[in-house]
Amino acid sequence: MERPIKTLDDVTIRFAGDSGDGMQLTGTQFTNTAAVLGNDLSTLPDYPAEIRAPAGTTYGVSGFQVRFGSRDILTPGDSCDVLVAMNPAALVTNVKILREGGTIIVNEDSFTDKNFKLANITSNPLDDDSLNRFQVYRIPISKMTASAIADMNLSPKFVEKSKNFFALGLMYWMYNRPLDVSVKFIEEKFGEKDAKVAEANLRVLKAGYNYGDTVEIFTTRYEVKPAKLPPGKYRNIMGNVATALGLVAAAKKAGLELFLGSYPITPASDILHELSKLKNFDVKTFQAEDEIAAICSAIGASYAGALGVTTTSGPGMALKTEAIGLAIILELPLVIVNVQRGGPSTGLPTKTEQADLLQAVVGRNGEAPLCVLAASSPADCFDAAYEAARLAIKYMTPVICLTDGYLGNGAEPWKVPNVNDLAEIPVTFAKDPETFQPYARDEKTLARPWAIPGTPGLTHRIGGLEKQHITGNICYEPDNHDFMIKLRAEKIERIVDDIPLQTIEGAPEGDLLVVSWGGTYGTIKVAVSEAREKGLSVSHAHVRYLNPFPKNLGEILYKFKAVLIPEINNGQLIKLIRAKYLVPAIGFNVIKGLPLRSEEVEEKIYEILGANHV
Amino acid sequence: MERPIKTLDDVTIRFAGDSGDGMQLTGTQFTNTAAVLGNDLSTLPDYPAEIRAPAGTTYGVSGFQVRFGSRDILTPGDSCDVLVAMNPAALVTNVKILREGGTIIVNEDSFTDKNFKLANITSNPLDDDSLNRFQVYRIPISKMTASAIADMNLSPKFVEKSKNFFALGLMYWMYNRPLDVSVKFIEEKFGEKDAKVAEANLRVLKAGYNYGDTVEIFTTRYEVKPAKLPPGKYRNIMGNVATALGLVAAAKKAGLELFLGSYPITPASDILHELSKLKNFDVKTFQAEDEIAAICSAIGASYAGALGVTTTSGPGMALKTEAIGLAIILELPLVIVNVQRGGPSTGLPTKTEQADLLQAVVGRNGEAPLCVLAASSPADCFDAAYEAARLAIKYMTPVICLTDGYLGNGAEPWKVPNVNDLAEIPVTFAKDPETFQPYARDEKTLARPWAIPGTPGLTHRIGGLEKQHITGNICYEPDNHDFMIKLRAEKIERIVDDIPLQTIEGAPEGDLLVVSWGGTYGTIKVAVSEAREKGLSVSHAHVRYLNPFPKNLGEILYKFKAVLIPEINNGQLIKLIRAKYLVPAIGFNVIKGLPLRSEEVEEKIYEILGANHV
Amino acid sequence: MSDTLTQVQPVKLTIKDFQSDQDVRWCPGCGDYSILAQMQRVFPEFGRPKEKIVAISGIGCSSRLPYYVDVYGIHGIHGRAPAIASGVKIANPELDVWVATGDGDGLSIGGNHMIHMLRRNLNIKVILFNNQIYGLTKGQFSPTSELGQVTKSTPYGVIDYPFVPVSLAMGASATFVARAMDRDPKHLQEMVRRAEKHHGSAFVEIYQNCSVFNDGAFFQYTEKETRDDNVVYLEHGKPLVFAKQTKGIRLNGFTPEAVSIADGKYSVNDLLVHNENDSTLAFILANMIHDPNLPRPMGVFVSLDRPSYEDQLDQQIAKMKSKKGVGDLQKLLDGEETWEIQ
Amino acid sequence: MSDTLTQVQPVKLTIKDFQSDQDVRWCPGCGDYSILAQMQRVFPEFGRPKEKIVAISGIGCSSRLPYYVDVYGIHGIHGRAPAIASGVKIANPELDVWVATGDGDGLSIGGNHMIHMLRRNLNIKVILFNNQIYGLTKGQFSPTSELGQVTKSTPYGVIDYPFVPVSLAMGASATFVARAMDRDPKHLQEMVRRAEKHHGSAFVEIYQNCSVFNDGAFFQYTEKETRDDNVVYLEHGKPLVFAKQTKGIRLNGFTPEAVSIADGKYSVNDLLVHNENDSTLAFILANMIHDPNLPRPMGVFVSLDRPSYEDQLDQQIAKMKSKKGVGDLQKLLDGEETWEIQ
Ligand SMILES: Cc1ncc(C[n+]2csc(CCOP(=O)(O)OP(=O)(O)O)c2C)c(N)n1
Ligand SMILES: Cc1ncc(C[n+]2csc(CCOP(=O)(O)OP(=O)(O)O)c2C)c(N)n1
Ligand code: SF4
Ligand code: SF4
Ligand SMILES: [Mg+2]
Ligand SMILES: [Mg+2]
Repeated sequence: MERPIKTLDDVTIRFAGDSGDGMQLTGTQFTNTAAVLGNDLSTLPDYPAEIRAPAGTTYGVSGFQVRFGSRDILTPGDSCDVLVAMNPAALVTNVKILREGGTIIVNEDSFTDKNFKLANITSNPLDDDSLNRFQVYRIPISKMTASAIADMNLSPKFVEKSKNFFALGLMYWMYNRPLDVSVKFIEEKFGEKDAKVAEANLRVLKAGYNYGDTVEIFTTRYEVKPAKLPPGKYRNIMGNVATALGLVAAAKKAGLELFLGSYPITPASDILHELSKLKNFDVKTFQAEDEIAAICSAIGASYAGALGVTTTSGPGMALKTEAIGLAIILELPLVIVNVQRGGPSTGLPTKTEQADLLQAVVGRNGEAPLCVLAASSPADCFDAAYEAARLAIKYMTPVICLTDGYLGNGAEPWKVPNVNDLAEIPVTFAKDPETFQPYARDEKTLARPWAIPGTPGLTHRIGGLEKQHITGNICYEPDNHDFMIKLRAEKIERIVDDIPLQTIEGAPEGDLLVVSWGGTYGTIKVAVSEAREKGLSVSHAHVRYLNPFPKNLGEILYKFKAVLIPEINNGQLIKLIRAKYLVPAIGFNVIKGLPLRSEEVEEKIYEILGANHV
Repeated sequence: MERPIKTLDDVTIRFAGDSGDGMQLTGTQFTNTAAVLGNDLSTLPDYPAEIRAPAGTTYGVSGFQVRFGSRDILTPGDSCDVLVAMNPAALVTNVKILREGGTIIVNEDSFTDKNFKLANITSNPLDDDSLNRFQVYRIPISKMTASAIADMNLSPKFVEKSKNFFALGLMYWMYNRPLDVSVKFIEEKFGEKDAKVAEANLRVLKAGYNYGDTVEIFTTRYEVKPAKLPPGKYRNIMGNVATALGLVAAAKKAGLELFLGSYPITPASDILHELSKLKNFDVKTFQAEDEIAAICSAIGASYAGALGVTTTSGPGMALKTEAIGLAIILELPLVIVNVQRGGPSTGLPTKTEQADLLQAVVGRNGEAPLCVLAASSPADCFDAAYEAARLAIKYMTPVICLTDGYLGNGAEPWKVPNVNDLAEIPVTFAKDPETFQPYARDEKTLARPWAIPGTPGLTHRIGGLEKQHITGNICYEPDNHDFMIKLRAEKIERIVDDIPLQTIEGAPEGDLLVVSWGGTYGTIKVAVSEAREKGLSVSHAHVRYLNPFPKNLGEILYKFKAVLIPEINNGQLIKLIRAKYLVPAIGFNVIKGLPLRSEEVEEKIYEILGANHV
Repeated sequence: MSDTLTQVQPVKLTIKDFQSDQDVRWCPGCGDYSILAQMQRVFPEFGRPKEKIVAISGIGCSSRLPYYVDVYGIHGIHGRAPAIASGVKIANPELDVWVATGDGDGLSIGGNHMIHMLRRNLNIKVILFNNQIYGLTKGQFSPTSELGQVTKSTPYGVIDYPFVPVSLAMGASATFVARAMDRDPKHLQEMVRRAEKHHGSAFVEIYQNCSVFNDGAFFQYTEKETRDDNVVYLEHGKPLVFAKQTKGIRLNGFTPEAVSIADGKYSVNDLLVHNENDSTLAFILANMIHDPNLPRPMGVFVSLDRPSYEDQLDQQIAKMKSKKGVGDLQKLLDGEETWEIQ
Repeated sequence: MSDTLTQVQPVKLTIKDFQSDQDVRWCPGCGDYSILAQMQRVFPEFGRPKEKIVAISGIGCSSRLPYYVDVYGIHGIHGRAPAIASGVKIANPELDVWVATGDGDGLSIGGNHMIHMLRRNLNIKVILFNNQIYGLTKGQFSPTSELGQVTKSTPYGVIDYPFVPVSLAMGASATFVARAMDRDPKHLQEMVRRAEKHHGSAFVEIYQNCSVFNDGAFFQYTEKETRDDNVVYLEHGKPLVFAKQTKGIRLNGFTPEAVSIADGKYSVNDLLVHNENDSTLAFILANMIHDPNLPRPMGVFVSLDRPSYEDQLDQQIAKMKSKKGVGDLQKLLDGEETWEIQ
């Protein structure tokens, strides 16, 4: 049956169900299709720390939000337009982020007394007034799934597990999307092992699609046109994958082998998983016994002439503290990726946060400066990781690259760079026994030479004790220590000449500058644009380089009457900026394990500027 | 032979020799005698990282500086009046800190070609003009020692090892000190095991004394009268011992067992050594396999109802990072003592530094606030440790107590407190199953209840995942997380109401406020007093509480035209103060592994105030 | 320091008393459920008030156990449970301290704390859930994963030679080492009982099925159909027989062999007789894992007498108190030499 | 990845080549001097250019060794040498990697890295300087200190039951384990040679005298007067004799006994014959330490064949390259699905 098709600029769908319901897969499939259709998009997976908590409970709910559009999509959306809820728990925990008038699609079959109890509700929310503000579609998804494959003699458990494809098919119909991306996926994923399983899943997917087409409850279909992105070749990419690719690309460009020493930890493990597939790229991944061994092995690898990398998250980062100090005094290249998550301690392991910034910049014993930078979007993880590697090699220093759970797990379209266009990363290993001194310095960068074992005539020893300028010998001389501490600091400061000036979106002066860093880029850009559209004098500076800061950051700050720094932490960048530039910056800190919402930032802007709400 | 006796206000002697020459013992003996004579004093042991580097080398030189006087002694002295050098290496490495016209006493017998070579010098410094500015006494210490015990049939090695007592005896004579403290020491230390050894050492000590008396090369003797300290009972104490006693005293006052989980590390190990002697005080010391196990065991002990303590230095502190985060979210009392040393990494393990402040305050993953305070002198380590324990228990939080190598190894007279006068440390364990909630809060302090295993009806579980307000159950709720992060921060902030207001030495307003923290107290007090005596408008605020800062610190800062913050680091307190109070404080950073010198701070004050030097 | 003074009558509790009010959040089909249940079933037998029991864990699916047992507990940080537990036990030796850990938590990041705790012989009981995988982080290999195993972090197969947890514990001079299986509840209960009875560190490895990331890893040992042929139960003083009494283990030199005792060549008298007090034998039995033709031993590998750490510490304290007298704080502060200033 | 391509002729070097320009800074009389000297003496024999050798250490007196050997080296952080060394070896398997560590560095804080390196069987050689004390930090007990030992941190004696390093290594499935003494230079040299020859992780424990904080701890084994009676040298395929061939070790069940072979009751034929390939025997020999009536075994306890970690990794890489072709970066970036925007 043909339905009228309505064109929308952007749509946000949230799939929610049990951890075992395959919501992450469903969301990813929908995302991939949107990507291939040329939509801009942004995703927010949101899953519990338990692998598969008991079915039906609220703490077992796993969600995946995808926003896609024909215009620039910068955030996964403060609220969603459509909520697909596979059971009551998924409904009650997610309905609060559905916009007024939004659409709810529920698996009616799961609305049983048992599930109400598990979801801690006393009555059926579909039957009371609580959902009046929304458009609710009750669909017997389980039953429809079962009947789609009734003749195939599959277990009830299988039926349960494949019902997500029904929901996916239905959404494809509703948003007028082709099935082929998912068809191909199912064929590849299941086809090889079990043709029957593939067949069944395909049938369910199509049943969902056809259900929309046939059943007369949906009056409209929607369409979201391709986005007008800059011309080029695009792919959809998750942040953690982008990080992995950035590291490989940097190593290749530098002509080095990539060595990853890592220890699994949510939400960073996917970088390890990605890289461990790349054996044919001479990528060596070493899953160490812990995070300390992981970073130490990477230090050893760098000494031996590889690009040493270690990847982790919060608690793992804490464990690396001592060894980072060693890498700093050894002055070896090392990339440390911290995919930040909710803290303190184990905290909220599957949620996002930006609370490891001060740790990255100053959280070590002794004076131990290094370079810190942060990625601003899932695709930007590629550039951030690449840049971290470039600086690490050029300045012979560890560099911390901060991403976060939202960036790492989120996805967006990425304009794939041409390998030839990537910045060169020249590497010169020391070779000359006549002139070699382990702690001699490049005049410009202050980097010491990289002399790798195997090189004739350059045997030398380095270590964690203070070293004599030039020779690198152990040295307890008071003046030398003072000199070396300041020299190491100066080396990091000099990176300032190697990084771009701070840019600013909006006017270069005005009433308010909003300063952001890391994964909040999109949210804050949206908030500032909205405020500017409403006539307010507000600009946005997103700081990628957190140590050292870009040379012109101070100048920029001083041109505004007020500075606002929203962060998903209790005020960290703000401390660094206030300390360095003595500007009375104001913080905005919402620490909920979730990306900031553009709206709340916008409101804060209005509050500061004394403007009227909306 | 009677010599004229000249009275001096204060004297600084530096004993220097090989690591095997017993200079630390010699210095300590001289110190103890000065203490018993009622001098005020301050010491600075300065030894190499090698246990006993090859004899005669410059890097094997071990020094001990003691300053004693009849007036307030606040620092071990920027320069020394007397240098006792047991060999050429000791002379060349130490002569630079001898004041113009100072006295050098050398063991002439060690001035051999072999030793010149080991000391990297080409000629005998006693024979050229290099020591013209000093009064040099060449004494055949080795020969005199040998002849004092020639009839005792002792090995040449023994003679070598006991010559330090000759030097000590000579210094006793020179400064008109009685021998009895050291006589008693020798009798107790050696007497039991080997009467002959005791006898020999006593003879050598007396030989040194008599040498001064007999030989006609010294024209004057000196006397340093007792200091006019406030009335009371005094003892001489090293900082690390004071820390240990502070912890025991706090535990006793609180009625708790003291549990120390520690791992040896210079310069903190002595705290472990001291406490491990105190079995009859129910002090349990657990030398763990590493620093992580050390702090984790202390956390376990606190959970079980003891006062859990862990002690360490730089690299060990780094390793504890993750577990400190756990202690913060568990909200258990825990005292963490960091005896700071030169960094980064292994750095200068036996030297002092103040470079772990930012790590203490913000160096953890996630938002992990805790209380930080620092000791200001060796004896003050007692009060600082005591106060750390008091706050840890009252606020159910880890507290970091910062001392440093200079404080830990240095000594000074300590007015021994009366146990009854020590602040009370009330402890209430939760008991009532009816009302108990693991994360309920005290209204005033926001502390949660301490419920220890064994208590009927209170079984409960705590852990590193975010917890629900009141119940303490695992909770991934976004709003709860934001709430809990801010609540934990608020709890630490509230300590402000429990700590004294910031005091100030000098006028409460003026041209310059010098702000200091930790072990630089004495040095900076001297510098500021000198400058004030010269008519400059300068005051001194020494900040003990580093997180939170005292309530009135801002007010104080704002009353001065300029603020100077000298630190033995590259600028750490200054970052915290600038960030919080937005004052354009100026740093003064000399990082040489040594205490600051009052003179250099004074110069900096003159520079800032545009005053003329001296 | 025994608590007989305060606690004359053993307490009578039931399984219910050891169930906490927290919802159990493991995956359906996870072997952890059984381990939890067996512990809850056996704990009441100890006759100890539940308030005297403390459960400590690290991080991992297995490490969630303390939440579900209604005793005191700490869900610690990854790998550190033995260290936290050591502090608890030393501070208050009256408490029964249990550690719940996984093959990753207890043998990878926490391997050092584990071996040090075992050598010190603190009276702490370790239940190590070995599922040969990292469950909580979704399927990377662990130090007990098998060579060639394909996991998220080894798409082309594991090349790290695995630990044999029992051997490792033996190498660390453990005084009690046992092995059990999630799917043999009675035997598992017995091992929990034995661990409790042992005075010193007890290390119990449990084969545990991770139904999501390593389903069936131990099925050859745990499932009814194959268990008899693939498992030999160790009993002190008894010969090693298996396969419904048709086969047994005999020693050829130091090398164990599986032999038939049904076909007349060998009889029960030729078989190896288990001796829990022999650590060499335990090492031999531990290494049977390397021979695919041999059944997997279950039971108590070794049980040795050695003073516990905390007993020795308490003795040292008592001795020093009787020698020096109970410490006087004022005297301690005064030190050896003081002087008065008027 | 063999370097025979680049290096056809073995290099001829002398002891001098392995002496660095750094002053040796150990205490007079320290056993470390001998260990250093023996290594410098044996290294030239390997015929490897010294630039292909890397020495890695942690922190401790012993860990200063890399400064004194003129090869590439890292003086790392406390306990982490095996981890750093693993990275070096994996990144460049052509290098000969040696780890110098102490009983504190390698078995206390670094115990975990050690056992994991051993199980993985990375081709790395460990020289563990066991002086049963923390030297550099001035005399606290270590995990090998003896029960009752009075040290700075145990004024009333150690109560921590010590590790037997050889047993621990066996428990960790090490493929090569040996023991030597600072004061028996020839034998020590031989052990260094054997370690070098072994393809895989080699763990060599060396009894080392700390002349300042634990002087004489091993004198009963190391000194001429008592050595014969208290030491038995292990030689593959030879019976265990000692005390100038007057005594030997025989096995009573699994229990070794010292017997006289001079008084006619037992002959050499009754004695235990050493077999380096038998890990059970190695475990038995390791545990001889617990019986004060038995001599201390020196030599190679065990030497087993097992593929090294880095060989397997290189094979996996080669295999994936031949299967998937050498990676094409552009294709990798493009991923599986791209679309063009004009
Ligand atoms: C310091 C640190 N590193 C890593 C992690 C991530 N992590 C949590 S559990 C785990 C492994 C769990 O494996 P195991 O102990 O076998 O437990 P299982 O889930 O299989 O029961 C890891 C790597 C962490 N929480 N903390
Ligand atoms: C993280 C850390 N903890 C503690 C120390 C202090 N430390 C240095 S060496 C050492 C022990 C040395 O003992 P061992 O390894 O036996 O070496 P030895 O000096 O006896 O040769 C310790 C505890 C340190 N440097 N770093
Ligand atoms: S992931 Fe595996 S071990 Fe963890 S709860 Fe699920 S089934 Fe159990
Ligand atoms: S302290 Fe001991 S181990 Fe260290 S150098 Fe001196 S003698 Fe050797
Ligand atoms: Mg596991
Ligand atoms: Mg040692």
